[in-house]
Amino acid sequence: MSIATVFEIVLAAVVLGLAIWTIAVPETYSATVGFVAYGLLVALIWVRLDAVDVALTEAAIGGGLGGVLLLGAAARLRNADPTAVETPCKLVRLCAAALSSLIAAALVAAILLLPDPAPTLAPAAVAKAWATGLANPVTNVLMAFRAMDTMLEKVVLLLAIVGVWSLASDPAWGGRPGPRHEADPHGVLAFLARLLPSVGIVVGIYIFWTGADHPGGAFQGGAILASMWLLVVMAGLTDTPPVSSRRLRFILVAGPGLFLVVGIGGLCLGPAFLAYPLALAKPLILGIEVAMILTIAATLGLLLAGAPERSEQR
Amino acid sequence: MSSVTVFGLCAAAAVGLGLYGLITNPQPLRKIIAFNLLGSGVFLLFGIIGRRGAAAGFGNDPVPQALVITGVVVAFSATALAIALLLRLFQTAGSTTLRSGAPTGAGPDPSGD
Amino acid sequence: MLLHPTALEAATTTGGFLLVLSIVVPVSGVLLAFVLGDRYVRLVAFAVVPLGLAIAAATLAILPQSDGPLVYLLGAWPPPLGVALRGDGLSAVMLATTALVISAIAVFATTDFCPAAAETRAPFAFWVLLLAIWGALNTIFIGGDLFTLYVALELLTFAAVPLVSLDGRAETLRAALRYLIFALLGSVLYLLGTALLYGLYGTLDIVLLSRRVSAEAAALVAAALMTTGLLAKTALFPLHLWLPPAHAGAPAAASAILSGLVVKGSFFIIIRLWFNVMPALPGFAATQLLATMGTAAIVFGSVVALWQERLKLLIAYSTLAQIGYLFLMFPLAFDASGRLESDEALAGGLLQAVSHATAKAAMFMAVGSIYVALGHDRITELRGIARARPMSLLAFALGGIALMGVPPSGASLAKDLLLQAAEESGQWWWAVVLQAGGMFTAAYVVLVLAHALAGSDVSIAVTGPASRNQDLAALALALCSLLLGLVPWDPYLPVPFGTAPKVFGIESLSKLLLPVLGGAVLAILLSPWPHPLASSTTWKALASAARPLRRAGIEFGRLVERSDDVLRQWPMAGISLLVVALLLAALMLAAN
Amino acid sequence: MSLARDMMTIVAVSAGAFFFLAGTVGLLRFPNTLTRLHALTKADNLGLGLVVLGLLPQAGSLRGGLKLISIWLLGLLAGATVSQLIARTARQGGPAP
Repeated sequence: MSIATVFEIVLAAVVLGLAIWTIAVPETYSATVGFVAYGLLVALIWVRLDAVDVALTEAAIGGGLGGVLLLGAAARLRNADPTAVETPCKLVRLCAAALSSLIAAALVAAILLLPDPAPTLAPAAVAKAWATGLANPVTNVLMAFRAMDTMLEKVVLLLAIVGVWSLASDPAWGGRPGPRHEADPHGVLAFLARLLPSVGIVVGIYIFWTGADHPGGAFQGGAILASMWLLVVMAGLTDTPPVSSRRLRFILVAGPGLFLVVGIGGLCLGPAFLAYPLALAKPLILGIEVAMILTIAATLGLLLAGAPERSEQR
Repeated sequence: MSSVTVFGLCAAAAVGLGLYGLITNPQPLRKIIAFNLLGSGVFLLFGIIGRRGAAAGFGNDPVPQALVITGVVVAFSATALAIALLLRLFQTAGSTTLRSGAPTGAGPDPSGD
Repeated sequence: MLLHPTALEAATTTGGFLLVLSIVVPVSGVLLAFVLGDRYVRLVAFAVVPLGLAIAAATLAILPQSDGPLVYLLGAWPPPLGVALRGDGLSAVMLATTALVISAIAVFATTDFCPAAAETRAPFAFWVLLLAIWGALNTIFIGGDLFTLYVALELLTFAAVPLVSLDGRAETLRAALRYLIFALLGSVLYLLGTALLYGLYGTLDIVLLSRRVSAEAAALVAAALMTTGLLAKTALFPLHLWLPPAHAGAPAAASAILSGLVVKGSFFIIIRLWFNVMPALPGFAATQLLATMGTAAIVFGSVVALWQERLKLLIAYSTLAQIGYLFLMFPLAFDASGRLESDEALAGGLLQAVSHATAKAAMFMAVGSIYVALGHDRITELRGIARARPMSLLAFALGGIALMGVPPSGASLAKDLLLQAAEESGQWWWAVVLQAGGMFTAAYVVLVLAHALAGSDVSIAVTGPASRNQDLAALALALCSLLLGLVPWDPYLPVPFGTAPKVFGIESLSKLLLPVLGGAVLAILLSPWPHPLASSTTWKALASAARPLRRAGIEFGRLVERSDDVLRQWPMAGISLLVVALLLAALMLAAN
Repeated sequence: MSLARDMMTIVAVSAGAFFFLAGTVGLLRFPNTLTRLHALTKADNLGLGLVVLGLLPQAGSLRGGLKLISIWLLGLLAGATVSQLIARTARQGGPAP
């Protein structure tokens, strides 16, 4: 057994331990903390699986922002009624455990029965990379070969925003999401919130830019930008924009909107919907990605901020 | 044991644990966490399948990777929507129970309607 | 005109751009409405409605001239690397139905969700979400790739959930959260199966997969997981815990969308999966299981519907029963070669879905108007509504009659096709269920009508005048459902020649009377509420004779309602979900 | 020469590991949020610094060394910010101390 295998087994064991802790621990807050740790370690698994793009996404969105979201909710729900009375009886839990293990066992069997050699689209993706001029195959799949999925997924993000906003109370509609954060403008937090974003924004843009040829891209970069923005909001240096702001609305649809415009351009002038002309492929894709990173950063930030709570007018 | 097998077992276990948690935990927030665990198990399965399809100089098939990136973003938005609903429910009803016949109106109704 | 694995489609066909437009137009509408906000949201929606109708009509017109399904390769990348859109007869019919129902709902909702000068919450969310649902459904109907279908399915869920809680009351928030979490569980299971299929065959394209699949254990596990996930999203009994509160709690226009259209999205993917991707895999036993669950859904949904105090809940439970009815097509499609191939069953099932989409949307709209007029929707206090809101009640009645399977409704043609398939495949027991299903439907429709039409001396107080466009929208949809049987389906669906229903004659009279009489008997026996005729003397004489029967019926009803309560508890529903997944996998493994 | 480099790596990384251990023990044993935070950040910043210091001789190039140092600096900044946020939440009656 090589050192690498031992490391992998230990990693898998720790991840599993955290997963069990997350499900079994009685306090919700501990479960949340356990899940955040789990998410960060899963990113390591993705590195071991040679999927650095996914590792970055998982760390930034799955572990990072997802963790912030869950921790925030857990803190706000601390006073929720103890629902211990509703815990299902032992027989039900035993049944659920047995059936879940059966499903997991069926899954293990299915994984072990997967064919060898495995089918793959990697050679096809490489063979057609000339059409976009980008060297990162994952970006190629996201932005060219399966561009439709990526565009629809942007619409999913937009709908999540609509859904979250629709939960506002009627008087608060059009107002600013989340509570107003106050902090000492000369305190340490305010200082850090001025210092860190300057670095964070550079890192975010770098990760986005390098995504053309190396692991990285608009999602990962956008998540970093979103967290920087949230930091500035939490330090009280700025406030969340009112949801009725036309400029904000425009930023939120910029990504899918430009995607659609380029797609329709391909439908009318080029060979097909979402087809890029050869000479313009790289600039077009980068242009869409620039719009997308803005949209993603704003969307992720606003999803964390929640429903509008403070009315502008009243 | 190859890394595919080790992490394959891990993925299947995460799916099983997620299902169990989703079914038996009464608090909605715990259900949401269990859903995330379940989702991460499914994404890991994609990762293993991509790893098995390593070819053409790449250690992982790019197509499943792209699918997972899309999936992670969708799962995040789902979590955000679910948590917003949950917080609003707590604010409106003063409790977070999902039982159908639960009494409501314990808390003040801030919606103003 | 249906997707067949032999049909090669390496290139975009003429007219394929219509498929792209049917996704792009509603999605552009979502983006535009979101940016413009204010009073423009409704304007954008009303600009998209005629465009969408025109695209659906053009698709219907162009498909018969094409010698196969319409195909569009997105980005000109052929599968497996790229994603294809494909429109066959099933897609075209569903696209048209969706366009029709959405347009009617848009007309119905103009007054309820009228945007004010300053932007207000509910209208903004409603119109954006309405367009989003349209885009998501169109993507589901023409998507050629299982992962694209996953994204579309999530799009649909994300658009549907906020509609449930639009009024912000605690019960609807709770219903929305239950719906969201259970639907997410369903989509994760679907995604799990998708991952396995990619690992097995290296593609997620429906046509490529159908050529590559074989009866391997891993593929069967994948099929079982995906089917179960989709069943949870379709709310087939016993996975229906989220449906009644969500569909009954939403505003009327939203309920019409949810009940009429949204559940059809995941149902359509099940059809794609079983009929197009893996027709040879499921085997006889798995199809029997699906139809058994469907039968249970009919019995539970109908009996619990008869026990409801509130009209909206009654209709929500009726949706549950009708969803069960849809699943009767699976065993009937199973032919001698061991594949899901019978054309009659496929056409019948899809027609039933179309009829239910139109009729149920009409019924929810009608009930919405009645609710507004009375300020409540308690069934036992409907007396007199026929005079106060005749048009709404007429729409409700026509929708109900269409659902019962009275000629020339779509449901009647669907029933004929399914009965024919049952006869051909020798599965007489499903023929019995089909007939009984019609009677159960008639039972709750008759019950409501009996209360609404009962003579009353005092006129009831209603608020406000009837809204003409609301009544017209509901009536139009109900009439549409009632006349669906007269539509020439053969360019799109494999309807055998000569099954067009005869509107007049002894046969059609019996088709009208049989379910109505059977339904009336069922309603009297099973409904626990005092009957509107209970005061008349003839009724008393009859009642004393039938008393023991009625007592038994009520005991049975109580038992069904109690078990429904138990099954709708979260842990029970979760366990049912796992059991269904494991059973499906085991039955498929045993069959291969 | 290489022996001296290796020795330095071993000593510094071990010392770093000790600080990580101390920080973790503090996290588990200290009574409330603020003291836990204190143990964690102090020990982790030092531990990470020592580990980076120990790895510096092993970095093949100047570029690699600079990357390592920037990891430490970023870690310091991020750690300081997050602990500020947590401390503020704790003071305002956030998660039970």
